Amino acid sequence: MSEETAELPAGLRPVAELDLKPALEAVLMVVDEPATAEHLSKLLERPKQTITKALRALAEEYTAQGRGFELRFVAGGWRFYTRGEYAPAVERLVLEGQTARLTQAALETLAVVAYRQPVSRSRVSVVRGVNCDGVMRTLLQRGLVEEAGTEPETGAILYRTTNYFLERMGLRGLDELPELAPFLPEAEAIEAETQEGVPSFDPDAPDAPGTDDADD
Amino acid sequence: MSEETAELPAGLRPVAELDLKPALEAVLMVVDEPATAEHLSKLLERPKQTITKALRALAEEYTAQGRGFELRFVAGGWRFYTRGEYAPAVERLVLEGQTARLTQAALETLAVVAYRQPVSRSRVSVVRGVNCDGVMRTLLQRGLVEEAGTEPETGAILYRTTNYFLERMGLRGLDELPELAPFLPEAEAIEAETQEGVPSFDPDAPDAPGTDDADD
Amino acid sequence: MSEEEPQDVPDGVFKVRLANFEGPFDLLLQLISKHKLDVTEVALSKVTDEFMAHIRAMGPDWDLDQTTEFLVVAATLLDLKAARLLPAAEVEDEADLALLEARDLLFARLLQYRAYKQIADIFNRRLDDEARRWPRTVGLEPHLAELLPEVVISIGPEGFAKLAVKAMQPRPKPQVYVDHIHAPLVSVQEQAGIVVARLRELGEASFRVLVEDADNTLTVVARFLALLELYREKAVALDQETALGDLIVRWTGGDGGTQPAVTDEFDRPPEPPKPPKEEKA
Repeated sequence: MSEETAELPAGLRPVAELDLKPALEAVLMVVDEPATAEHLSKLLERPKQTITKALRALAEEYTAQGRGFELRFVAGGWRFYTRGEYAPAVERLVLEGQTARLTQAALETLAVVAYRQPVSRSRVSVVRGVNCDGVMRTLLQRGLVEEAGTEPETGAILYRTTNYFLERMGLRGLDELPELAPFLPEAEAIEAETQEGVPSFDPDAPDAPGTDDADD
Repeated sequence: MSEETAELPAGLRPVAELDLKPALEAVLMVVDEPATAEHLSKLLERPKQTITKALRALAEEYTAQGRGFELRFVAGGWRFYTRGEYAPAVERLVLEGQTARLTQAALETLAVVAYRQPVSRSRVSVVRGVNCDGVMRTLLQRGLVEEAGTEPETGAILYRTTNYFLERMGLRGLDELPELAPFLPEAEAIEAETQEGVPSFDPDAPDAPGTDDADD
Repeated sequence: MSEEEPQDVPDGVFKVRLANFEGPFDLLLQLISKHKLDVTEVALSKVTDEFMAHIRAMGPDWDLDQTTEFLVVAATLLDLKAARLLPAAEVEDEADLALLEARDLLFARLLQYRAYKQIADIFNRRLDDEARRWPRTVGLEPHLAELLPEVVISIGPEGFAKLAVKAMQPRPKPQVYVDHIHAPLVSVQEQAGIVVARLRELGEASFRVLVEDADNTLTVVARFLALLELYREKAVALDQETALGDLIVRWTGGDGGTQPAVTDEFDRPPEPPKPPKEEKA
């Protein structure tokens, strides 16, 4: 019983003539993944900037009106979320779908991957000082990291964070990650050295001696 | 990472103290089925009349503000719907990219549900090695699987295939599904046995040893 | 962990009590990293003892994360201290220079680890915070669901069963590839044979002489490891007059034809990186 959108029942206006903000609200009620401004722009036949402006205005309205939901731009797309304040109520309803906490080890590994991506396991291990294979497997299984090709010199598999990671963290993109520098005195010097510099302490370097921890 | 509602993180108020209208909005944002006033009354710890009054007020607000969604009382319960006026946009969204065929991922997930039912989403994810939430939603939407109660130990929702699935497969009943054994490579015949029986091979079992995905 | 936490509150946080320092382990690290405390003046064995006592006191509740962290930090401190204690000779050759750089890099490693740990805390808070919001992922309204085309499953029951088998096959877990790590090309046992033969002939030789003909670093390392084994077997005596000076090796294994036992400890292929280092995921 599908209807051609072309032949609209009486009283319905074509998409291009619909009021933008409520049309966005209606569409976002139905999407089950973050909708990009591009997608919405094509769908509603308006320029992308117009869409983005309207979405921002809506998000602000909901906050100003103290609604129980919010419109957020996460992982590159827009989506309705319940507002954090009302978690105690929502929690009673959605027991499922909440994932288990990550261990400290997994969190640290995730942090290194996030800032160093794409990065090999052995390099992560160097930063953390312990083997991270098991933890990396967990992160892969959880969909928080994924493989990203291999390092040309060593053939080691590289890892990066996923879009799902951004979603779970509520980040728009990787550029929203907190800066590392404030946590790292003389950060630049250290980063530069350990990343590029002295081969004798870089087990990822192809000619490094004693690379028994280069496990990939 | 669901928290016990008893011990709330800093800044969160207990359910009974939450502002009613936004709490209702938050809850209704995530319910699939129309929610009855009784249910909401228990959930939010307020008298039923208070709930009904707040819901009516919300529905009126949305209409007055010309929102793209509305709150409607249908089949004895309340649910967010897209507003009819914006159907052209919503229908376009729903129909784009939809085909009669299922994706490979959806088919595989369906196959796992068919042979393991009733089964939870997390178990299907473990079997398939990837998160299957999105695919399961598609299968639900297409009417091929349905909810079948909850797992007593975990409270996880269980899924089973529907009559519509049988119809689309041209089967009269589940007993007409071909047996798996003839298709198993010899080595895996053992696996098939362990699939049901031995708990040590059950990655969902709460006490299973060495499950790398149980990371807490 | 706050920086000024003087008393020993039983909060499960490990605290160090030394002659020149008392407080949380993390603070010790901060002071060292800010050059406010010289690592050479920290009695690491004392720190380790205290940590062991701390773990024992916690009984069955000891925390894997805390232990792992302690190991990482203690190991780095040890490295650091070793590097510091080596004589600071004039920086003449490249080896010395590398040593100096090594110290700084060890510092760097420690600081870096701490930075990522702090970031991990931020991640954790963010994930927690984010877990209080749920995206709307509800099914389509019935009238919209009806718009969807009828599903066509064209693979037939048998194809479906095959698919099920394929889908349920245990997937290879994300792998740890170690194929490219090969067994050592130089055998310590073999090199021990060469060293023993040469020492029997010379009676005494400097390490420099013993490795004169070694054509690569691995062989040098293998001969050194062989010496350690021989020393354990009391077949050689070692003498080094000045730090970084010549290492004199003297044969003490007698004239008998019996060959001192040299194990294959160093020749075995690398064990898969599993226990004790791998963390619980």
